[in-house]
Amino acid sequence: MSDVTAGEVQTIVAARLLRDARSCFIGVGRPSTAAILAREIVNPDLVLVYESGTIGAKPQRIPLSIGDGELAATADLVVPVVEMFNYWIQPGRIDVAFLGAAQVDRRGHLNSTVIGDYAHPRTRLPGAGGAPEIATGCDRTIVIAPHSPRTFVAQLDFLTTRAAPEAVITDLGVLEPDPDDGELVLVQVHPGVEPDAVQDETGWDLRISPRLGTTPPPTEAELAALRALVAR
Amino acid sequence: MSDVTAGEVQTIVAARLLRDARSCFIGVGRPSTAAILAREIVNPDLVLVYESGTIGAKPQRIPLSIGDGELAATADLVVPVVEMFNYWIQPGRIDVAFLGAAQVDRRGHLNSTVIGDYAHPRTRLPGAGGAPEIATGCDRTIVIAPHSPRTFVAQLDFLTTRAAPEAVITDLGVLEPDPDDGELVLVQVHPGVEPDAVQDETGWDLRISPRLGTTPPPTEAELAALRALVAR
Amino acid sequence: MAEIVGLHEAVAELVHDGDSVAMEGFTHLIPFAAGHEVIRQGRRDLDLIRMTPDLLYDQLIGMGCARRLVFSYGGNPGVGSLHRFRDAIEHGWPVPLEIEEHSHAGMANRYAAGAAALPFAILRGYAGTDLVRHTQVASITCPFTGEELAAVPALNPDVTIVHAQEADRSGSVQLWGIPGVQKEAILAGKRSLVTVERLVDVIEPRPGGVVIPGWVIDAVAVAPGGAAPSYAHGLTERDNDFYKAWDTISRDRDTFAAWMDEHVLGAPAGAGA
Amino acid sequence: MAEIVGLHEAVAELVHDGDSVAMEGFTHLIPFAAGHEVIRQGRRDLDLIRMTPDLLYDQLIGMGCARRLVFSYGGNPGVGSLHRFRDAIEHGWPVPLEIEEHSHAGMANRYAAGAAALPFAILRGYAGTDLVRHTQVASITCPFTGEELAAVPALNPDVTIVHAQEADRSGSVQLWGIPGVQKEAILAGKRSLVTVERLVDVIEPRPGGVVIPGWVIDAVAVAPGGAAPSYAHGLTERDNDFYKAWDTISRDRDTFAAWMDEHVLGAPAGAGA
Repeated sequence: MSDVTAGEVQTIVAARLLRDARSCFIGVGRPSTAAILAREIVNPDLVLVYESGTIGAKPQRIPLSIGDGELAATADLVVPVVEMFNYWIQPGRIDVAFLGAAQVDRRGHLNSTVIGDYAHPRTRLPGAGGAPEIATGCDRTIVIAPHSPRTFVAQLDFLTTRAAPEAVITDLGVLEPDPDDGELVLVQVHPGVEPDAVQDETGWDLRISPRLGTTPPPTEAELAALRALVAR
Repeated sequence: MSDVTAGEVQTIVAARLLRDARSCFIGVGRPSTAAILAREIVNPDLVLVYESGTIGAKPQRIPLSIGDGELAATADLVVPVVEMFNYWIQPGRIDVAFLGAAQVDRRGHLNSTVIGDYAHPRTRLPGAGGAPEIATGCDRTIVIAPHSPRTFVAQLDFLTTRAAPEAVITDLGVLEPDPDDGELVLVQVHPGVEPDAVQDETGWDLRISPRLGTTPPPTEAELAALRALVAR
Repeated sequence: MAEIVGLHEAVAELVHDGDSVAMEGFTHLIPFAAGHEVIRQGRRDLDLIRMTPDLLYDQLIGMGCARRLVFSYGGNPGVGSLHRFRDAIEHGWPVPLEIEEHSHAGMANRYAAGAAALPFAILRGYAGTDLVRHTQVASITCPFTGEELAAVPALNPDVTIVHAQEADRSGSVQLWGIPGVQKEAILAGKRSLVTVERLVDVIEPRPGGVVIPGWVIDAVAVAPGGAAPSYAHGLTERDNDFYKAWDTISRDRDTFAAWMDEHVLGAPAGAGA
Repeated sequence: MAEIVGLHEAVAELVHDGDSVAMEGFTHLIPFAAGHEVIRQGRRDLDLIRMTPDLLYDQLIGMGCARRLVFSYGGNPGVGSLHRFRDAIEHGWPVPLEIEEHSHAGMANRYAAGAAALPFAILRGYAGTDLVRHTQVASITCPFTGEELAAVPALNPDVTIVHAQEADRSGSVQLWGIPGVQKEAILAGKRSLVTVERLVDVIEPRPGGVVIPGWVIDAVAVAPGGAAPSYAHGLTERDNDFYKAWDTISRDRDTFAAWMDEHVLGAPAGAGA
């Protein structure tokens, strides 16, 4: 397993979390890969929902954009954007939201708007998209982000999405909120990762669970499925 | 022409008013007949809109209900009820509304809710349906009602629809609002009808226009088209 | 995923005495078979919700199933009065009937708000009419323009029942033709039952087709002809003669009761009328 | 009835300096040909509106057509940044760009309110985010439950431009595939232009087809391939390679300008890119 990348572990861990989900709302990139993989390895009936309006899409390949034709062609239904947000997301009909972000703080709140000052930004990011309402509409939010001090920051430059994630999955481990005060706690490290290394990549004094575990390594089957999917 | 009925004249007069309309919103009964007739005699491009959601229906026969299958099968588009009221009626996209009612007052306001007291009605009528918003949404409202003191009343038992009709077409003549104060004025009597007879059938002291005219009698072509339509 | 069950079982499980029940279908796809099963099972004190009560609710009201009616147009379309509806409101027969009435625009937006999990909807309407004094409507001010608009409260029935042309084995359904407010009513309902003309292996999307996934529906029951005397676009025809005949059948209490005895109480679940 | 006109003429007539202009298409049917014609005609000071600015608005912004941008997600989907959008916001190049940003839910509901001729829409959103301090949103109280909700103002662009698969000779159009907010944007617009892949004698309704009648559209122009590098479902394919290549083309001001010179400014109306 020495040839497994951190990104592969991250994607497989995210996919595993969808074992019992009925439906999952996804953007592009790693979250999309994880959700498509989940249909192959743990939950063939998982309903994939993209904010382009495709509900129940069954992509065989990883789409470049959330509006790729294959998503519409394979969906159970395709709805206008207004309907997607008003009738499907806002009432909580989608179980799980997979979200990414440029910055995550210790509460799991997200910034995807701007780095630096709003009026004079150092880096202008794409903005909110569907994330704020997806995070509040879905029962379970899972954040997927690369672990670095630039991403895991003590203070967001902008609070775009008031997420309360049940888990934050990084390329180093898994963080979950403390049941008492909601602050993210490192509960799991991926194989070969030391807790100190996670602290080094986190922009605040990271709490580490006394019951810190290690991520079960990807199985041959999981890895084969992921690599076949990426290669398609 | 002695065999022309008052109802036939009423329907033909209503149809003629649609000569320059782009679209007309209609319920069942005489308004529906008049609008379908209008497409045959004065305005072949008239877009018929039924509150069941059918826009651009092209019925060959008079439908019994606004939801008859022929309306959906021949429509340019068929929309949900929510969309019909929110995106089509409320913004004023439909030019003309044809409305009926159980009671009409001197302002042209309508009652289709109840005769007698609301809590202990003498006669419970069907209720508002789409009329209130149709009347305020469409640019032009035309009321079609049988002329009798039971219908043309000094005081509505219930104000269901705050219509401001440009014309009220009855089986005796045509009423239009006074440009100064909006009170309905008899501007036209159908062939063979005396103004006094119209007053007798009106529950208030009816204003009669100094320029009272007589309805041009139905032409052979109009009558033939109407009778063929009714017979289909 | 919706369970595919028998109509008797579905109604027994989903519709309880005292429930608020919406049976929708705007002149089309009216769920008569399901409504008749509610009558046969003797449900009482229902809070019946429907834009256009039509013959089905005339029957439910005449059989004493309803305590209250929420509606916007209570007529026999193209024919005239609903006599059982009138008798209940005018004379309290067979039991008194409370009413709450709206315009179509108000009712449709109430369902839309319910489907969107919003507590209310806004529209231009009601102002200056006597409805304002007799129903649930409030005034609300636009925070940007200062304009006054009407606000109506969301509808979230305990159970929504609709009829559709077809379902697949996962309980997803497709309906086409006049779509009415069925999608909103299903999504607004806390529970839902869809009766269908037929089961299909795969739902092939149609022009004008509305697909509702099985995972937002509780139960699907097969009831061929279950919309009669209304119709299922493309599969069955509206029985206009019966709509006209109902005027006579329903005008008299005894004639009505005899008809219901013979055609509904004596009929098996799912047989239609 | 919509007029069937040439793209050059349609843009010249409908889009004026200083207008608010919405070009919609949610990852699909993006009206590139029309947007390029706007660039060729040298429009300035536009108030550009679009949920997902994408490459088309990156080009309009980079060519200095916009004074202001109203949006909810300004990225190159699946690829990364929109460099011209960033350069305008971060460095005011080639001209300063005011922004007003929302969430997708807010933008979609703003169009829906505009289409419904309501001054605002309500939703659950914005609360507790920094967006509240930087955009047009207000709090509104439900008159029935007391719950606090977000209110966003209606969008009614001076002109809306979308691309669709087909039109008939009366200017009615049909689009299918991902429907986005095109219908709402057209109905919310004070004027509207639809470019289409093809003219047909009769529009045959399709599964998932959205038909918009010609009498709510001002002009229809035939522009085959006019959605490229996005796509028209069933007729053309999305050019994913170009979306990736745009990252390099657009990163540098001079490379961008040279590309626009060659592929847009030098191209005839309706040729696409």
